[in-house]
This record gives sequence, C-alpha cells and structure tokens, in this order.
Amino acid sequence: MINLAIDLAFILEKLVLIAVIIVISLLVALYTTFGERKVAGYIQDRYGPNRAGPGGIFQPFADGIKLFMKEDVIPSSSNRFLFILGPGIAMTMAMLTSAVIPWGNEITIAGRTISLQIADINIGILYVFGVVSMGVYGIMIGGWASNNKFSLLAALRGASQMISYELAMGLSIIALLMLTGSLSLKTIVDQQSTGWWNFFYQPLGFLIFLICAFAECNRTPFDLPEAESELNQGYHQEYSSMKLGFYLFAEYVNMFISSALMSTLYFGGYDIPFVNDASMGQSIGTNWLAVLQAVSLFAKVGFFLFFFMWVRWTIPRFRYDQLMKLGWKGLIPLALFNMVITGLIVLIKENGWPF
Amino acid sequence: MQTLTNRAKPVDRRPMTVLEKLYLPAIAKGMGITLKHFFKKKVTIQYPEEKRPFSPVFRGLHILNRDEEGRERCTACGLCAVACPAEAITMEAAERMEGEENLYREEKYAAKYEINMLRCIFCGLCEEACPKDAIYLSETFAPANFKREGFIYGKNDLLIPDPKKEPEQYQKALGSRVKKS
Amino acid sequence: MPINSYIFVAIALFSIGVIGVLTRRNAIIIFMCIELMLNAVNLLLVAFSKMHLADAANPALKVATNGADGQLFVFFIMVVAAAEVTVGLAIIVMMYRNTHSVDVNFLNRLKN
Amino acid sequence: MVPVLLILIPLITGAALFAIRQEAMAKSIALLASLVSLAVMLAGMSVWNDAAHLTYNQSWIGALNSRFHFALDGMSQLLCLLTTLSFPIIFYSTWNNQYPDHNRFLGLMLLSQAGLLGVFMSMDAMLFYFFWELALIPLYFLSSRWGGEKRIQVTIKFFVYTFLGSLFMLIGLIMLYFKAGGSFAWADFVKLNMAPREEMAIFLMLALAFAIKMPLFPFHTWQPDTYEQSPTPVTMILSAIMAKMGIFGLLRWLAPVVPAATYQWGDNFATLAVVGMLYASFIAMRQDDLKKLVAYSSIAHIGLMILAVFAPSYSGLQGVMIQMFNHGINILGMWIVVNVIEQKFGTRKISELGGLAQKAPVLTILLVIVALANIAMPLTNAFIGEFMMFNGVLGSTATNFGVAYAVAGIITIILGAVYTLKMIQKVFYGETNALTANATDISFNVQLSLAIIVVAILLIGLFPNPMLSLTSDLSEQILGRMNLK
Amino acid sequence: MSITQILFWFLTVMAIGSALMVITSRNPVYSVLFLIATFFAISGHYILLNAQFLAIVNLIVYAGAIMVLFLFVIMLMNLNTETEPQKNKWLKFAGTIAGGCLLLVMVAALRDADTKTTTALMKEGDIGLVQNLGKTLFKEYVVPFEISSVLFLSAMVGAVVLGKKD
Amino acid sequence: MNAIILSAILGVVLMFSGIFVSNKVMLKNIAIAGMVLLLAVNIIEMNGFRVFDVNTRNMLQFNRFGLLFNSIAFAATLLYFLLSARDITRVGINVAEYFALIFFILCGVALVSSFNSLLMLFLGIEIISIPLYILTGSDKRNLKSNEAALKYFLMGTFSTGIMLMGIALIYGAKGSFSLDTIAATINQGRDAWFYAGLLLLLISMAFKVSVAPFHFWTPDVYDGAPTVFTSFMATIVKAAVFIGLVRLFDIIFATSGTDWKLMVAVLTAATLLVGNITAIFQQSVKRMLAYSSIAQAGFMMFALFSINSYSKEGIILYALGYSLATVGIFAVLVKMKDYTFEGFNGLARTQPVLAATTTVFLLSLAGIPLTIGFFAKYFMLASAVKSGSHLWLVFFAILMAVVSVYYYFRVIQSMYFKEGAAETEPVSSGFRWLLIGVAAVIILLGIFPNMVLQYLYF
Repeated sequence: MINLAIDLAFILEKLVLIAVIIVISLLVALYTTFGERKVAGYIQDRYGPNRAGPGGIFQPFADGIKLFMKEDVIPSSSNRFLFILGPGIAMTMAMLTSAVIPWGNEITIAGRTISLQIADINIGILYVFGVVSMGVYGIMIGGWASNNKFSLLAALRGASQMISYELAMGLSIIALLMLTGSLSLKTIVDQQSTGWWNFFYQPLGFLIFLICAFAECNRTPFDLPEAESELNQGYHQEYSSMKLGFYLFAEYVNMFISSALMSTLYFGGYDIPFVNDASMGQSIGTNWLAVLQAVSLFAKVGFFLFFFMWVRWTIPRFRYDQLMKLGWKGLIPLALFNMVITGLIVLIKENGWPF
Repeated sequence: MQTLTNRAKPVDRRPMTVLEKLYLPAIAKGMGITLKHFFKKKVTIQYPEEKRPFSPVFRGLHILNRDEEGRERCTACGLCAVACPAEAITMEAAERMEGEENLYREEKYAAKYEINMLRCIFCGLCEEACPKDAIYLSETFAPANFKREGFIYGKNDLLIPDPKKEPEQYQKALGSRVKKS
Repeated sequence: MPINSYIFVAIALFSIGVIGVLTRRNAIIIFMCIELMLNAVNLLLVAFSKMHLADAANPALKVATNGADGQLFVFFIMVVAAAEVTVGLAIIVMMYRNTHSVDVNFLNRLKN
Repeated sequence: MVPVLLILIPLITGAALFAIRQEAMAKSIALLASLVSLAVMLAGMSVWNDAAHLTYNQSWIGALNSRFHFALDGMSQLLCLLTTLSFPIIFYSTWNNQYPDHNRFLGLMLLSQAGLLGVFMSMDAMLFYFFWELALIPLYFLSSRWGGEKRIQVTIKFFVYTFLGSLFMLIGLIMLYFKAGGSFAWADFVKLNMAPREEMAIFLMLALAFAIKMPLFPFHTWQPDTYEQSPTPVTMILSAIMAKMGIFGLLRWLAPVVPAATYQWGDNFATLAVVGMLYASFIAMRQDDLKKLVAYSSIAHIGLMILAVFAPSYSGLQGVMIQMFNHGINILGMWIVVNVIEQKFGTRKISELGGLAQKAPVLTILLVIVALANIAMPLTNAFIGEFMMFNGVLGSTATNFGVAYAVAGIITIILGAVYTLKMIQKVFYGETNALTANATDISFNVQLSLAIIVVAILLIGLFPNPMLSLTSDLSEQILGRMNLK
Repeated sequence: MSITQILFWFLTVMAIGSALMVITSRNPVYSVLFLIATFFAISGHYILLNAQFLAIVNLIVYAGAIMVLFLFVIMLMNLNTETEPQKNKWLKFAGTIAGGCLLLVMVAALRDADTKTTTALMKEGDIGLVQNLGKTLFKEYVVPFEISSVLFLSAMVGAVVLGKKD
Repeated sequence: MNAIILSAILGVVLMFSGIFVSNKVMLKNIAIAGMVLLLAVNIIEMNGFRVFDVNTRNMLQFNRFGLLFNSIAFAATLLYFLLSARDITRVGINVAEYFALIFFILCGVALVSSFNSLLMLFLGIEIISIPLYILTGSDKRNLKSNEAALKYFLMGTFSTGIMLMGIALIYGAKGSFSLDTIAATINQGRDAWFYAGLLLLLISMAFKVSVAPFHFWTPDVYDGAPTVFTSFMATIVKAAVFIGLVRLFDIIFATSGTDWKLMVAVLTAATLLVGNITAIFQQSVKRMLAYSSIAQAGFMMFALFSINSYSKEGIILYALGYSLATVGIFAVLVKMKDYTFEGFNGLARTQPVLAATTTVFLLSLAGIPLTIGFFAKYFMLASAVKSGSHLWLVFFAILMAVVSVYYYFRVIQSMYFKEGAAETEPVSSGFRWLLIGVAAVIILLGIFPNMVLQYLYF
C-alpha cells in the first residue's frame, strides 16, 4: 500500500513552473544565439542575420532546423554510449541550475500563493556549485568518447579550466555569504530589495565572480576548449547534428543561468531598482508586481547576456598558461584577500566597533 | 633609421606598471571601442537590393557585341586569341552563307567562340586587340556553376541580346563601359 | 528507516569496495574502490548521527549527543579523502611515467 | 669499596687498552691491572675483611627498585680469588702469544674479567643478569675474532645458546621480582615461599640458563667446539672461570631461592649430570686433539660438581665450593700446557707429539703434578674436593640413588685417570719425532705460572681448611632452605 | 510503503548496483562513471536523512572534484583500451570469497537484536543543515579543522614534490 | 599543543624557505635549528608551561606520557637530522619540501601521542601517512621508489578505510568519538557494534604498524623508499603509531575485559615469527632491517598485550632505544655503497668507528644488556609476566629474540670477522663523533635507564 500523502496541486504547480522555466530558458538560449550573431555584427559594423523573417527573427529556428536535418555522424571508433551521453549530460546539467533561482516574488492564482522559484532550498548556492561542477563531465566524456586526440586535449583543457575557476568562484561567493548569512537565493534577494545591492558591498567579489563565470561558460576570452586555431574545433570536433547543437546550446543556457545568478547575487535579482517593491505591490497588486519583477530580472539578465557577447567580440583568447596563471595566481589570492577583508569587516561590525 | 612613412610606431618595451598589469583599464578601453562600433553606421550594402557603383575601369565577364542592327561584329580574325596572355580564347571561323547577312556583319564570322573563364584573368587585352569592337568586358560578374565545363563559355553565353528585339536587356548587358560607337 | 537497513547498505558497499581492492589489478580502480569504502563509511556515519538524534529525542535513553559530530566526521573524511586523492594520483602518474602501466602486479620487482 | 675496585680496575683498564696500540705496553698494562685486582682481592680477604669494605649498596634503577648491591661473602671471595688469580696467570703464561690487534684482545679479556667478577659479587638479580651478559659478550668477540677456522659458526652457536639460556633466566628473575613484591634483592629472594608450581617454573627457567653455561649434558654441545675454536687464553677463561658461573648460579640463585623445586628436581638433574660425566669421559678417551680432550674432561669434572649440588649435603656442598676453585686452577694448568704445546709445535694432535719429557723436563714435572691434581690424587687439592663430594653424594638424604651416583662418579674418575695419563704418556714419553726433536724447555713465564698453580694445588691439598671455612655459612643456609639440615 | 521507503530502496539498489558495476566494468572510464552514479545515490540517501549540506558537499567534493581527477588521469593515461591483464582467476575468486565473507560476518555480527527497533530520523532533525553544522564545526571542532589544514599543506607539498619535473 | 602548532609552523617555514633559500646547507641548518626549537618547546611544555594555550574541547589531552614520547621522538628526529640531513639533501631537488614534510609528520606524531578523540587519531594518522607516501616516492626516477610509494599508498588508504569503518561502528555504539565517553559507557548496550568497530580499528592500526599478518607491505616499502626516509619511517613514525595504539588500548581496551588478549597475543606471536624468521633469509641489510622492524614491532606489541604501568614505561623506553639504534644503523647504511651483507665485510678495518658504533646499535636492537635495547625488551617481557596470562608468549618471544641475535650478529660478523674492504661514502669526522655520541647514549641509558624513566614520575 503506497501512501502518497502529497499535495497534488503542489506537484502540479511545480511541474508547470518547471516546464515554464525550461521553456523560457530554452527560448532565451535560442535567442541568445541569435543575439550573439546580431551583436557580433553590430560590433563589427554589420547588421548580422536579417533575412529569415522580419529582422532575421526566425534565424534561430532556421539554425535549429539545419542542425536537426544534418546527418548524425557517430565515429565508428568512438565509444557509442558515452558519445551520446556527453551532450546529454552537458544539457541536463545546464538546465538543472535554474531550479534554485527565484524568478520573481509570489503570485496568487486561484487563492494559491505560488512562489516563482522551483525550490527554495537553504543550500541554494551550494546546489548551484554542485551542479556546475557536474558540468565538467559533459565536456570530458564527450571529448574522450570521440576517440580523437584533439577532442581529448580540448576536453581536458576545458575540464581543468572549469575546475580551476570553480575554486575562485567559490571563494568569491564565500565573501558574499559572510555578508548575507544565508545560502538561500531567495533570502539573498530579499535582503537586497530592502537595502543596497550586494554589488556595492562586494565589487571585487563580483569582478572575480564575473571572470569565473566567463571561464565556467567557456566564453571568450576563456574559450580554450574550442580553440579552433589550436585544436581544430575543440572537444566537440567529432560531433554533428543535434548532438553538436546540444553542446552549443548548453553553452548558451549556461550563459543565461550565470547571468541570472549574477543578477540574483549581486544586482538584486528580481528587485526593481529605484522602486520600493512592497509599496508598489500594494498599489498594483502582487501579481502584476511579480510580472514586473520578472521583467526587471530579465532586463538584468539581458544586460549580462549582452555583456557576455560584448566581451566576446572585444577581448582575444588567452594562452593556456596565461589562463592557468590568472586562475591560480591571480584570482584565487585575490578572492582569498577579499574573503579575509570581508571577514574582518564583518567581525568588526558584529563586535560593534564604532566607526 | 628614418622610416619611410613616418607612421611606424616603435614597440614600447618599458616594464608594465601595476595599473597596466591589472589590464582592467585596457580592457575597458577595448570595450569602449567595440561599443562605439556598435552604434556606428553600418557599412553593409544589402546586396541584391542595393548595389555598389562600379569603378569606371571595372572589367567583368566578356560579351560579344552586335552592331545596331543586331549583327555579330566578330569576324573571327583571331587577334583576341593571340593577344590573350592566358590563352583562354579559342575560335573557329566560318564563311557567311547567303541569307545570313542580317546575322553577321561581314563575310567571315566565328562559328565557334569559346572563352575559358577559369583561365581568363580579365586583363582586357582581348578588348584592346579587337579591331572590330566585337569583344568587350562587361560589368557582369560572379559566375557560378556546378561543373568545370560550365565555365567554358560558348557563343550563346557570350553574345549579348539583340538590340532590336530586346533593347532593354541589350542595354543592361552592355553596361556602362562600352564605348558608344 | 530502521538503522539496520543503513548498516546493511553501508556494509554491502564497504564489502564491494573490499572485493574490488582484492580482485582488480589496475591501481586506479583499486583506489576508486577505496573511495567507495570511504563513502560507505560516510553513509553509515550520517545514518548513525540521525539515529543518535532520534535517541536524543527519546528522554528515556538519556543520550547527551545530538549527532552533529557524526556528520562533521564525514566532513573530515571528505577533507582527508581529497588530500589523499591528490597524493595518490600524483603517485600513480609518476609511476605511469616510468613504467607506462598502472598494473599493481608489476609491483613485484621489489621482491628480488 | 672492594667490589667496586674489583670491577672498575679491569673495566677501565680494559676500555683504555683499546686506545693503546703498542703491544708490549698493552701486555704490561693488562698484567699490571690483573695483578692490582689480585692485590685488591687479597687485601679484601685480609686487611679489609669487614662488611663495610666488602659490600657496596647504592640505588641504581629507581623505577625497578634495582640496586647496585655487591657483596663478597665466602663463596664470592672464593670465586673472585679464582678469577683474580687466574687472569695474571693467563696473561703471564701467554706472554709470548702473538695476536693481531693484541691490545684489543687484552682489553676484551679484561672486560670479561670485570663481567665475571660482577657476576660473582652481585646480590641483586638485575645486576647479576647484567654482568652475566657482560662477561659473555667480550668472550664472543674474542673467540670470533681470534679463533680457529670455523670460529664464526661456532661462536654464534655458543652465543645463541648462552643467550637463550640467559633470557630464560631473565624471565625467571622477572617472575621472582614480582613474587618478591618488586624487588631484585637476593636477600628478598631467599625469604620467599612460593607455591610448588611457581617454584618449579622458575626453577626450570633458571636451571636452563645455568645448565647451558656449566654445561650440563645435553646442553653441552656448544662447549667442545667453542673450546677448540677459541684462542687458548679465551679457552682458559671459558673453562676455568666461566663454567663456574653456572655452578655459582646454582648455589647462589637457584638452590636457596627455589629450594623445594631444587629438591624435587634434584634427581633428574643429578642423573643428567651422571650421564654427562660418563658420556664426556668416554668421548674424551677417544680424542686426539689436546684441546678437545681437556674440554671433555672439563665436562666430566663439572658434571661431578653438578651431581653434588643436586644431591646435596653439607659435605657435598662444601666440596663443590672448594672444587670450583680447584678445578679452575687445575684446568688452567692444563690449558697452559696445551697453549705451550700449541704455540711451540703448531699442532694439538696427540698422535703427532711424543717424547717431550726428554726435551722439556720442567714442563713435564709441573704438568704431571697438575694432571695428578686433575685426576684427584691425594695430597692434591682436587682430592679434597672430590672426596668431600663423594662423601656428600653418598650421605645425601635428598636422593635415594646416592650410591649409584657415587659409583658412576668413581668410574668417571677412573676413566679420567686413564685418559689423562694416556695423554701424558703419549705426549711426554716415548720416542721423539720430527716435530718434537728440536723442542726446548718452557720459558720462564710459563714455568712461573705453572709453578704458582702447582704451589696452590699442593697448598690447598694440604691445608683446605681456610677455604672450607669461607663457605660453610652459605652451605648451611642452602641446606636450611631445603630443610635438609 | 511510504514514499520515503520507496526512495530509500530505489537509492539503495542504485548505489549497490552501480558499486557492483564499478568493480566489474572492464573499462576504467565506465568504472568512474558508475562510481559517480554511486555517489549520486549516496547523496540521495543524505538528502533523505536531511543532511543537505553533506549531500551537496559529497557531490561537489567527490563527484565534482575527486572523480574528475580520476577521469583526468585515466584519460591521459589512455587506459580506454582494455589494458588490464587478466588476474589469476583463483586469486580473483579468493578475493571475492574473502569480501563476501566479510560481508556475511559483519552482517551477522551487527544484526543486533536490540537495535532492531532503532531507527534513524528521516526528513527531520535539522542538525544536517549548514547553519547548525557550521556552528558546531567552528565552535566545537575548530582544532581539528585547523589541523586538517596541515594535512592539506602536506598534500600540496606532496603534489609539488611528486609532480614537478626535475 | 606547543609541539603541534610549532611543528606545523616550522613545516610552513621550511616550505617557504625553499623559495627564498637555495643553499642546501642553509636549509639543512634551518631544519636543524627548527628541530632544536621544537624539542625545547616541547620540553618546556613538559614542565608545565604552554606557549599556545588552546581549548581543544578535550579532543587532545596532554599528559606526561605523550609529552615524554614527543620529546623522545623530537630528539630522535634531531639526531636523525644531524646524522642524515646531508643525505636528505641528496635525494632530489625538493630539499626544503622534504624537511617540511618531516615537520608535518612530527605534527602528526604529536597529535597521535596526545589524542583523546578518535577524530584526532584519524587526523593524526593521516597527517603522518600522507607525507610518508610522498617521501617514499621522492626518488622519482627510481622505479623501486615509485612502486614502494604506490604500494604503501594503496595499503595505507585501504587500512584507513578499515579504520574509518571501525570508528563509524564505535560511534554508532557510543554516540561519541571522545575516548572518555567511550570508556565511560563501555558495556552499555550495542556491544556488537562496539566490538566489531574495535576489531576493525585494531586491524587497521595493525596495518599501520606492520603487525603480522598485515605486514606484507613493510619490507617492500622500506626497501624501496630512499634509505634516509626508511630510517625515519621505521623508527620515529612507527614508534609514534605504537604510542597512539597504546593510548587507545590504555583507555578503551584496558577497561573492556580481557577477551581480546588472546587475539593480541596471537598477533604478537605471528609478528615475531614472521619478522624474525624472514629476516634470517635476507641478503640485503636494508631488507633485513625492514624485517627486523617487523620483529621489533612484535616486541612493542607486548605493550598492548599487557597494558599496565610497566608496559607504558616500557614502550617509552622501547621507542627511545629502538629509534636511537635504528636511526644510527640507517645513518651508517646510507653511507654504505653496497647494502648486502657482503658489502659490510671488513668494515671494521676501513671504518673502525662506524663498525664499532654499528655494533653497539645492533647489540641494542638485539636486546643485549648494557644497551638500552635490553631494558626496552626487559620492560616488555616484564609487563607480560606481570599481566600473568599467556606466558607462552613470553617464551616464544625469548626464542625469537635469540633468533634475532642470529641475524643481527651476521652484520657484526661481516664487519669484524670477515675479510673484505667495505666501501663507504666519505664520512666526516663530525658524523663519526655523533655516532660515537649516540652509541654512548645508548650504553649510558642501558646502564642508567632511570635517566629517562624518572620523567614519567613527577
């Protein structure tokens, strides 16, 4: 006798939320590819894709269809199972992170208060880290399973890069956590909506986090794993069709999530700037407020996405030793320093040192 | 050493200052540059809709010209083939038969006239060599084909439309470069 | 869940690790099996810690501990495991550089 | 005072000798040191003969309640006298021997002297054990370094045997220590009353150590080989003094400490002793090698003493005491002769020698006296001892087989006479051969040494009483502990 | 069967099954991947026991860092081809028997009658949360925490000593 | 606590001095100076003065026993540095790191000698083990060293796993890692878990101190490791783990009945048997010493077997004697060109001082009186006699001690009684004097062991 004593509506609500968020992140990712090309064009004094649909609006679908229609080649000497598993892991892990990000405050539908967050667990940030650290496997397995030394080298490079920068990222976050005192992203956002954004307390931490986010997403200037000029096409050299698409897509999903994370951690998340959210909610109703908040969040995310692209078309790629040097000798000490300083200040503040 | 252009900039080999080692100002500068370009006027020409004016000396694909009555000018004298440095031109001459006066201007004409566009270097020497103003380099460009044979243009590829029957297309094919005779 | 279930799971995992250590020849896999053993221990410790917490809730047993130290021990085990892995893999790589093999049965050169 | 001097003189001189490279100098110093210790010993027996001078008692290992406790009671005096007397004689009689690194040789000899003296004087079990080993180690090095062909195997066997024995003894002593409530003092040990089982265990462990040292059949297998392979001066120490350590152990640390077990196991050990005596005698008769012959004869004589200890009576014990001294001296004389022969002719084979009497009359005369003493002719010292022992064994109330033992003992004596005299006859009488044709008589140092021994033999043979009176207290005490008085 | 039990047995089967695959897989890369799966299952157990912190740390440390290093080494050593030579069959057999015996003996020994009713708290009890663990760690366990830094230092020095080229 | 903190700091100092100091002699001197400081600070703590007063929440407990052992371990390490530091600098290029690792090990030693919580035991053992794996493999080009490191590492971590299982079960039974709590609640329910845990803990510790039948890694590892580090490993580290084991036994086992005695006795006997019998057949002195260290471990097991005041004094003395002698022998061994017995032939002629001092060391190891080795063995045997049960073990130990004489004396025979010209590396006169000093200390302590033992009673 199975006793499923669970609120069915709760499950339903969460399922819907999950579906919505997945669809949104996929859509965003989809249009990020388009945006990337557009931004690249604009920065290079071009227009970018503008033929498919008005202003090129259907370009991502065209790309998608192209990827789907291409011949799906699995090299005969590759490890078939892992070859397929690799992009799957990459994609899954990219999607999983969105579970703990609060996309907006509560909305009320039919008397039920629904939080616009899939799971408000009290180890939110750690969860993010756990999932991010899993992301390495997608790259490694894919690169290794291709049975191609270039892929393998690129995969190992990518993996070591991600591991190295994860450290600095974690350390920079720790400084933030000292201030907030909570790992829950929701709490962090709530704190920011009443006070200053964390960016103003932690500018150095944010900078480190930003750089690490670039590295984690394998974005230029840290796109060593897919350095065309050195390693052919990087770890997904043997991939084609939608499996390649998954890898490319995962990158954009990662970008999206890390942008959302940065907004959440340092820029107030769904907090609408210069406005007292609570009083605004009373005037226009919480549902509308939630929508506005989501928009605000997406605006911030959009800015970061743009920033990602902007940097990509500005800064050239690192050499590998420079990359490692920056990570280990530059960022980690810096993050430690930041952490110590923050700890000191927190200590002084808690002990009521008058200044 | 005196530089020739005075634009050469000697490499600065001073050790970097702390600020420079941070790279952040340099990055910000670079970002500024790219952002500036973001808002610049785009130089792209939306090609099929919009075309760039050709230069007066542009040399495109060849055409075999006709006179104003629509007769072929070429007499198959072979001077163009001789002049061609790439040896891209071959021709076969033939005698004009009775009743073909409206087709060929003179008694002799080119029964076969082929230019291998893969060899042609578009130097225009054929044009200068032609005593009859029969061959011109037009403004047409970007030939495309799936096979190499397709690039060996025969007479029907080269001859321009009849000015009397299709005057508009004739003008279009003629382009702006042809000396108006 | 009854604590016995956890004990059995942990011991099963532990034994599988032991079997792996005894039967495999690849040094890396042996090492992995050792990690498996450590994880079995971790699971057991966490289960015990919650068991002690349950005991503490029962006033009849008069247990002073709340079980948090068990979970902290797990934390320390992870710390140590991480340190061990760095050293261990460094040794394995060093070995591989010299012999191009990680077969532990090559290790009987020392016998003579 | 006296004990400390007795130990420190050889110890320091011995250690110092390692630094003195000149051979003659080293020899002189060694001889001088041994003479000085003899003088101290004699002084201790005469002018300083009081408790304050003869005992030394200082704290040593506090954690173990073990003390530096030396005392020179009668038996100790006897044996220390033997030791201090023997060493100058050994040094002097082997004055002409040549060894590589002679100074170290002499140094180790002196170290072993210190060990031996310590053994005889210790009244603390831990101290006793210490010196027991200290006496052993230099001898190991001496034999291993300067011995014969097979020295390495033989000496390690010797060492392992004795070490095994001493470790058993150590366990026995540890058990006694705990029984005595955490004390190593002999005085505490002899007050103990233990359960028979415990006593038996301790008895067996201690007895094993002493049996190996003496040596008692069947633990004797190391002995002939070692005697043969060792350089003769070392053999002298081994047989003249070292073997007495075992008997001394029996008398000091075994019989008074675990009297009941000694009484109980006496017959068994006595039987072993008898078997060993007969066995050694028969083997000695067949020996061609002088050293081995003397070695086996030593086993036989020692066996007799063991017999007397395990079939105790007042007379027997007194006999043992005096015989320890006598045997030491006599066997020393024998060894000196063997050494002379070996040094002179480079061989020890009886069959290769002959007719020495013509060439070396002084040696012959002295040797004959020593040999007669060795076979216990009346008027010699050994007669006193052996007679008392036979008397004791026959009259012992501790055993039912006194007569049988005595008969066996007498057979041994007869056999001893046979092989000793045969040896003398073969070596000294008969025709000279190529080897002995050019022999000369012994040098002055050997003459003097042998003369001293002969004088001692005759002196004790005529006036044993001063010696006997030294040990009567102890004998009484042993018998008292065994309820045999 | 409650949902907790279902999850428990599911995770258990997953953990033990993957663990078995770890030792039976011939390809080391598969072993690593199955080990990761085992770690996931164990993390699941932690979550069931409401030890959230450990669950995530387990993922980050073991699955995210340690196993990546393993994969690294395996991939760099190119052990994907089946290079592990066959061990003596009897030895393998003996090893298995020994391990099985260990299992049996321990299960028999630990199947204590008086613990049959003892249970571990599921889904409740907040000692496993970061806050509480952190407080205990930095109050009660500060000394071992600091001492473990020595361990890391030595491991770091070791990696330098062993890894640096002469 | 002084020693723990200072040794960790010194390790870090050495680590950094590797960056700033390139002169090997200078590094050596820094290490020696640090060692002197460490020893001094520990002795200060023995006299009741704590430089660092840290509240350890009763996870560490500093009693005389542990502190005295620390002093001995540090003194032995100092000696080891003085004798062999130059050879350490020759192992490879990471000289400063080797010294740093040794200081880290000493931190672990200090932990193990004063733990009062199983967590601290675990950490201490690991802090000892991990640097040792590294030191074993520090001769990177040498295949033997590599293999030894790998073997040691796999065995070590395997035993760590077992140990953790044991600790987990003990925790399950008692709900605490504190030895005090465990000792206070012995025989209060869940015994099956507790005893299973203790058994596993014992097995793993047996692994670490190479007690038969868990010894099989020892000879290979000791043989394969660079000889200077073998010296450290076989002496100070081994003794330290034994001290830890004694603490554990003292607090837990001593109060939980005597059922385990037979088991420990069997382990002891097996260790003695395996170590001694196998040592006889070795051709290399280094391997012989490896097996002899197993045999010596067998003797140290007596301290566990008969846990009483005697055994605690004895294990201190044993640690001291064993460390001094073995450090000395290894210091000589490192100087030898040939590690076989034949390589020692005639050493007495070419290097009389080395031969003489080695003889003293060997005599001490064999437990001949007048050396501290005798008292070490004496205390072990006496403690077993005192405990009263399983006397057969004592006799067995005697037999084995006699067997050990055989192989120790083989070296002496080679040096003194056999012809040959043993070759050594050049030996400085300072080294000779130091060896003489060590030998003198061994003999001095062999005559007056009270000089050490008195520190236990204040």
